[in-house]
Amino acid sequence: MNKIPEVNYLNASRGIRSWLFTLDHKRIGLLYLFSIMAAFALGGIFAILIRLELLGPGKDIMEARTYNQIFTLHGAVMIFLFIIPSIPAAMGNFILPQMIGAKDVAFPRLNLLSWWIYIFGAVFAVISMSTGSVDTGWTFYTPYSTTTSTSVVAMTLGVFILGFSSIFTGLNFIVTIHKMRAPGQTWFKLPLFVWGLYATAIIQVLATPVLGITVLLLILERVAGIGIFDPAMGGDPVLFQHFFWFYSHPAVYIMILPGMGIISELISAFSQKRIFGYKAIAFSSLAIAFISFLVWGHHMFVSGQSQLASAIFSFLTFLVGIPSGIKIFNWLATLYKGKIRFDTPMLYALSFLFLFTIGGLTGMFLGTLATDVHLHDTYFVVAHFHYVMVGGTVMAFFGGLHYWWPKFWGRMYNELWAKISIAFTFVGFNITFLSQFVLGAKGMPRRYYSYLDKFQPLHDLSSFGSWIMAIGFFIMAVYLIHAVFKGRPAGDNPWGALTFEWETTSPPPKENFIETPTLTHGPYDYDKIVPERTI
Amino acid sequence: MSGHSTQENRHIIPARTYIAVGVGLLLLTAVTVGVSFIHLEGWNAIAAVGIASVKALLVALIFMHLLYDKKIFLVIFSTAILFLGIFLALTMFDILSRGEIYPEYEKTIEKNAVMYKKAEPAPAAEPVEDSTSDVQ
Amino acid sequence: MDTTETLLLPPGGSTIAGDVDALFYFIVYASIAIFGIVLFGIVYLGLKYRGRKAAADGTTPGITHSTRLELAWSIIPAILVIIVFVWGFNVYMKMNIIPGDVMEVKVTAQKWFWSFDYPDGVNTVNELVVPLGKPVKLLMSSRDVIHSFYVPAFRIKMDVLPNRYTLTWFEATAIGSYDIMCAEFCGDRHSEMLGRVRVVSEREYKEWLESGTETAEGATPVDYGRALFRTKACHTCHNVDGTSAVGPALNGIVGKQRPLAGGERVTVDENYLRESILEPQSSIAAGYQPVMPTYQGMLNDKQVDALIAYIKSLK
Amino acid sequence: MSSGNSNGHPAHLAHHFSDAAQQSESAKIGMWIFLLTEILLFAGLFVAYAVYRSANTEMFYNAHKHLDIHLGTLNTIVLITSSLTMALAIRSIQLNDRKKSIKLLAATFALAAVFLIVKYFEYSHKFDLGQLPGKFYTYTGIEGSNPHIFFSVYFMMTGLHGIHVIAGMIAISWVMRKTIQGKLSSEYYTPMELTGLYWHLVDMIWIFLFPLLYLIG
Repeated sequence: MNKIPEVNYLNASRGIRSWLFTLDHKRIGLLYLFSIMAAFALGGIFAILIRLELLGPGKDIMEARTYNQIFTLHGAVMIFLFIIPSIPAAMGNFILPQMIGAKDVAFPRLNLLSWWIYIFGAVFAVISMSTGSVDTGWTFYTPYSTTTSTSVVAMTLGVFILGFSSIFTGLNFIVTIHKMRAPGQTWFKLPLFVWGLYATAIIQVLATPVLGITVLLLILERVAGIGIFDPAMGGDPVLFQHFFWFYSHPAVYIMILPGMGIISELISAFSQKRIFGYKAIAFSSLAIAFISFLVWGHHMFVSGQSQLASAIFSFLTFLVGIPSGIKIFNWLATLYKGKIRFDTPMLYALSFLFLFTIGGLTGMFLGTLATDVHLHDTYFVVAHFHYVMVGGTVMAFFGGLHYWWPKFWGRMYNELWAKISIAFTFVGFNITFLSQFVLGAKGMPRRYYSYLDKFQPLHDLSSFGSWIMAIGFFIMAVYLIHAVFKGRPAGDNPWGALTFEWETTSPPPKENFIETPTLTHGPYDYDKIVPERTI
Repeated sequence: MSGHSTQENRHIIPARTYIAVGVGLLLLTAVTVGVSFIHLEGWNAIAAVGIASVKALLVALIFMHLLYDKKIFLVIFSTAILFLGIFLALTMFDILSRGEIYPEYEKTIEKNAVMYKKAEPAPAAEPVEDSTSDVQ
Repeated sequence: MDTTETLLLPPGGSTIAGDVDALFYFIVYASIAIFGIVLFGIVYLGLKYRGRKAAADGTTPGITHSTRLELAWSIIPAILVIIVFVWGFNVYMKMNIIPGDVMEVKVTAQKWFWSFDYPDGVNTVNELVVPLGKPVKLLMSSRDVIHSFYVPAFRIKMDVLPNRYTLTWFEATAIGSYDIMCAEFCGDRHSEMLGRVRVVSEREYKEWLESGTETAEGATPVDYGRALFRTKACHTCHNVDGTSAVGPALNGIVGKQRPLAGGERVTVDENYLRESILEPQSSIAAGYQPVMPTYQGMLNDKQVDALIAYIKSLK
Repeated sequence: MSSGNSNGHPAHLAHHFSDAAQQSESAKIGMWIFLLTEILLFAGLFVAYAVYRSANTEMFYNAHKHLDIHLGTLNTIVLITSSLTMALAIRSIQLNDRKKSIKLLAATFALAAVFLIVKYFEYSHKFDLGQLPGKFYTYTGIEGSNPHIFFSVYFMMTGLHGIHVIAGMIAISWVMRKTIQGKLSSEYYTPMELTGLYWHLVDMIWIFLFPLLYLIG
């Protein structure tokens, strides 16, 4: 029978201070995890409220102003407080040093600081919510954001601060991956999750400062009328969109790239098979990271941007599809002749393949100049990015959460309830957002409080789906929390995986490994080694 | 690894080199100020940015040791410059090519910001004739 | 051209709609094909290799990569996306090149209505009347924030910016009435910033131009005012049933004392109403935002009188 | 690798690094990435500058004449010299000449202070004239449309740079303290090296700001 190791990072020291001021990357990872899950719950409540209001045209449960604030908060909370830090800062923090056989990240103090900055930024977001909230949409387009009476300054200050949290995490990870790898672990023996985090970190440090200066200029525009973004002061509102999307488009890849990394781990581990096309997957992450900086103008085809610039951005946008396609097909090829098991994390990985493919393909409609004119700023866009962000990133995040949950706590969750939960989530998600593709194509603009009567059946279907999805997430919360206290011990390597983090105990000791580890096999050597599953 | 070599890659540059670079930077400053007084049409901006780039490169390569240190630092620095360039180039491309298809895209309607209006006397309110619905 | 509603798209009503729709459905079919391959891969491979007995020692084959396969699934999608890009670019250029013989209408967007100025001085609000088969060029600008002029049936959309002109054009191919929507978030009543494009025959269009947008003749001032209250979009911000909206309700206010934002009180009379229509910023009712646009230049005296008569008639 | 840290484990080596070389190189990579983020922070302002200069070439030309080219040149000389003294200070500590290093750091600090004092006089002159950014602009002597934008750009660029100068002075005084306390030597001088990198970047940004703002041809 498996036992929880007597000495581990969870009981190494006790008391609230030992958590809040810990320098242990695993505890910081968990602090992040709790924070982002709180944000996810909050954002989820906003989402349900949005769908309730849209049950019928006209007023259902709230005023237009309130509705505008709710969808803004849904976007801002989900993006800045949940999805951007979700995989890198929460899961990456916990797993990355173990995957490369290090005792910690390169700068543990900076790591703790980044969490505190995250909390500090979140406080500003809460201040904004309690002092009139924001109704601009998470994009803060000028001149609406410079003229609205809502508390834009507090929210954008929060975003500015959160940016530093993201930068510090990225900086820390780049240095960690460069300098902290265990002896024998060369670049091409790194697990692909590490490659994903590396590509993500590069985007974080390159793009986030531009977000910083953008919101700073926005605040100055509001406070001092500097005339950069506000047309009334001689500024150019389209320039704001350039600034904003120079960050926010790459930010989409901050969200998806680490998710793709997790999928590589899951597909390989649950097929017990060497990953197909390792180098292609690794380099496609870097390629995506690079190209992501060249395509921001595809958000601006109808914004008054020059048509020639639109054409160039459209062309560059299509380039990003190619490395993404390579990844999808390489994962499929990994399944071939594997020893496939459908444990919950694998179900999440396959859901990812299903949903992300839809998300990626619908991106073609939006990258194409002529069709985007009709679809821009409609529910088609809303559905597209939810397929990528929820169907992609969130599925990968929960896949990783289930995969590493026994690593975090040494205990297993209930497999049956986990499968029931993902069934609800998967079905509910598709009902919610497939109907939105149709809504958008039929001409339903986004950010509408009310709508034409003819759209009502599809809106109601979408709202119905959101409830099913919510049930799925609720079940998950219950069995995961239950597992932390009452789950049966999982053993050191529950899934029989070969990456480095499974070489140590679950949960690991304070410095990850009892002895300095040495790499004896690659992360995917399933053709040489048959690891034993401990559950 | 020898036990006491704690500061790796210790390339000590002669003081002469530093001072020569410092003097070079000051001379280039003199040149750039001088050039700014000569009227060279559009070339002034190019000269100014060109000289500044040479100066910045001297600082980066010698003062910041990029020439002597591991190449990774040079890669990081170049990456920053590359992405600054991408940001600048693609944004400016939009700004400069807006009038290519519709000339109306280039101009603003009011040249001056609203704050300059207060100074001028407000134009007398003149209701525009509505020729359609007036039935005499 | 294409006027029937298809599975995914609304009925098309402009010369470019057919081109856009053809491309749209090409991408739909291409996507379904690719998605089919991926889905088949997941299901087939998943079922076939599920819990499979591996080699005697339990290992799985060490397939590292296959250059030929990987090239195949890089190059084939690359060709597809190049086709889609070039096709999309061509249609986009067609959407952006305005034909020579064109009728120009000026569009002004503001919170939360559209106003259309015809070359011969006709002004309409939230209703764009155009003749069939004539290309119409829209020269657009905004008075406040960014709006976006969107006619789903024509497959056109263009942001409308403050202090700058943007353009779009269309040529309607079927008589009928089509929705105009605002597609860029612009505030509280964003979703009610709706209008109609009415496509009529050349003859009807001429008649409409000559008769004017509203017929004052024969109508009482109150009826005329009631019509204006809708066509000039007053109703998007003011209710007449006693409930407040963006602006205060307008029924039963004449003769009453009202508090202003500055603290003083005024009696609502004709002068106050006139001032509020033409210079709305000069006295703001307490509890409301100063968001009302000026109607200076959009209404003539007669129309202002009619509106006042209508407001006075409201109980 | 080197697990024999217990023997002569230097005080400045953190527990999770295996040796000092790994630690100092990690710190330097971290610093360079931080400098990269600084460059991209300023990138936004450079783009804003380029956009508005191209749109208002005449106004920018007219407005720049109101900047004092003498003070600008003086400040350029001051900052370049301070960069030189900073580089020499690091060289001295590499040679274990702590006293000289402290003197050179003090010179760097003093030059930074001179820069700020000159900047203060420039700023206060503009404040007096009403050449202020954005809606606070009240000066009337500049031809061309929207001169307040030039001063917005000027104050944002030099202001953000000025904040970096102040941060640099704090960092310099911090390493000076460490050097005086004898914590830095030719064996370990990473903090001074990182401060130097930062200070050179501040200098480098000014090298661009000076011609862009003061020397528009």
